[in-house]
Amino acid sequence: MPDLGKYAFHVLASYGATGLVILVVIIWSYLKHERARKTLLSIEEKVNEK
Amino acid sequence: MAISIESLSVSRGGVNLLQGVDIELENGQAGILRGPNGVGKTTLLRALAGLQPVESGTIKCSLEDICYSGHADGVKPTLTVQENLEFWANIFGSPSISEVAEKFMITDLLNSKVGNLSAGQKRRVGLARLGLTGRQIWLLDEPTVSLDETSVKIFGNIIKAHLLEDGCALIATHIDLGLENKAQIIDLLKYKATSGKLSNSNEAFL
Amino acid sequence: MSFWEYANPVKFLNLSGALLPYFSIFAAITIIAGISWGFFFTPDDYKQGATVKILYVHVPSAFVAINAWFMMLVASIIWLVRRHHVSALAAKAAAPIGIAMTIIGLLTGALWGQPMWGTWWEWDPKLTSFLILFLFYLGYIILWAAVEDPDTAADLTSILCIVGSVFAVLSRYATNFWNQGLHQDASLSIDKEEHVADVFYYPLIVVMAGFVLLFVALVLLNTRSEIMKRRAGAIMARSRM
Amino acid sequence: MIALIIRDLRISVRAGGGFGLSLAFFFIIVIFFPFAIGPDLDLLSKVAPGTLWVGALLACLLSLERIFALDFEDGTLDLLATSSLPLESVVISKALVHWLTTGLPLVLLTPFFGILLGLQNSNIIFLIISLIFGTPALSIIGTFGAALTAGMKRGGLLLSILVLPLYIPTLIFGAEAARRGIQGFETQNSILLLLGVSLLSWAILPFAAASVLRINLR
Repeated sequence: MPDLGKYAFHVLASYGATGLVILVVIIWSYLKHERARKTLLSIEEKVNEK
Repeated sequence: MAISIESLSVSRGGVNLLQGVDIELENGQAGILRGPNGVGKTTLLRALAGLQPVESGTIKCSLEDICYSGHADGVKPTLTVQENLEFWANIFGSPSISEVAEKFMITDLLNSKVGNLSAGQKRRVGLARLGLTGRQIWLLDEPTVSLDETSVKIFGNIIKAHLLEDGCALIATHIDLGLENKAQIIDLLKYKATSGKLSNSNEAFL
Repeated sequence: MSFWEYANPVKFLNLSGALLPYFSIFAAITIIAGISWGFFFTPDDYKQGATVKILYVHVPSAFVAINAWFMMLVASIIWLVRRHHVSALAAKAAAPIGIAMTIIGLLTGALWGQPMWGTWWEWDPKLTSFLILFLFYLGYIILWAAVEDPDTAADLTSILCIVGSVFAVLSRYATNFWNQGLHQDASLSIDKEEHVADVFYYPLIVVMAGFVLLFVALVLLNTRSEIMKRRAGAIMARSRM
Repeated sequence: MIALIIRDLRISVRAGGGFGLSLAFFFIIVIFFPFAIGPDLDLLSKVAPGTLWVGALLACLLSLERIFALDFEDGTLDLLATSSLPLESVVISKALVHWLTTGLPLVLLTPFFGILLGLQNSNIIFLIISLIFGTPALSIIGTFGAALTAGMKRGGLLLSILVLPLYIPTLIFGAEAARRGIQGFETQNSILLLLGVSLLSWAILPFAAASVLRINLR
């Protein structure tokens, strides 16, 4: 761990904020993708049964 | 040939409504579009007027000859009848309002505000625009809505006169306008798209 | 075989499904490698001290924020010209990622600005134009959400994107003119990497590449979601008839 | 085109046409600023250019929704789109009418409002010049926004969110020109840039707005 001196808060907060936002976007995109995939699968199944 | 439509296909709301529509109208001839609600009468007329893209097929008739009249009248309630008609006359570059007003029996209404007219009178003002355009092909979507019996008869006569002057009209209506042998009844039900056909834009995802 | 073949939504689904894992893994590796290099193995700046490390998140996110809009512009034009659905949906998919990167750029900019300028917020032309970029993204996303018919929405947002680009560039010049860079600092400047010493520059390039890969992976993922939603809608519409 | 302009002007001055509403709104904004900031004329005269510019911008925004909404509802736009008048001309006419009924009266009333905010007579001229060059851009940009949201229910708020970012360059250059003039700096650059933004907007936006209208009509 490098010594960040008096700027430790700013540097770590920057990395933290970046990580957090990116994580939120990744999770959000992933959940949306899963939801879309499941809806599509269930609809395709229903149509095939008919 | 005034209008020539060949294997036209139109969609609304992502679903194909009509396909393979073939309509041919000569000058001096009227086409009456029939069919249940939602079959695509309005969509077809709007497509012909160039307001809506078509999916496939060809329409042969020049857009400059077309005069479209939809459900709404396009008249302003705060202006007088005269002012409303003057506006449309200027847009289409035709001079004489009084003649047209006479034809559509609204001469004595000219100075009243449209906002004070009854629905039927308002409709007549809206239709008077047809006479002002000086265009050959009238596309009319339910023109007789809120017209009483006498007004319908008058309107029927106006269309007849228009046909006699080599005009042409395509009308979506359930009412008999008394056009007799000049009218060609077109039942849109037989062009109804086969079940399960979507618009091109939706088909791309299948 | 033409590139445009993949404009077919179903083909695109198959291709993107195969590519997505690679992009995700490469993005993760590159970002972790670049960030570790920059964070642990670079010295402090003689002037800015340890805050220079914020460079490795601030610059890549700002870079992606701007270029995401540029990608949306290109995709919008392709949609308007060639009517490929994938293109329109890719533009839609990129917007949330762009706005997230803009937020990161603003947050890290403020966190960097506080020790350097002594204030969290400074109406510096660059920070201000990022705030404006944020507004443009917001309008674009809200317009997509407000229009029901997907093709109409795609058309309207595409034209908004083109017009917005013109006005975004104008705004950029306007902010420059309005506050003539009281705080121009080479290492703070996004488009002047050449002023950054090599020792900071190389890890920065790695992180930037990582962010671009991440952006591509997320756009692929979101475009897939959009395509699947449209496909589900189309199948529903067909079975309802 | 002239017929359309005359008709719209007529409608706007008739009862319920909305003429004067945005002026009243502008007036209220301007007198609310002293209430909020305090009666110190020195301070007020410093923020006057910005206040008047933001006020003008908001007053403009308020009247945008009317530009196409009524014509869309009563079918006039359908009929205009099928007439021989190109939609580009319709857009230009609409923007012109909007400017004549909103922008121009604002410019004419500015001297009066400037006095309320403690501006010297010699300084008001800069405000007037910047508003004369800037308000046409506000009108055409707003018309583009109105075309985008034509036919949308509850389009008003969306319209503001879409249009305000597009107003930024005009606001910055316009307010900058007024501020510089009042502080005695040279104003030529900012006025020219403001004029440039206006001309550019009038050159490209009629086409964008017309194509957007066509999309919304189908």
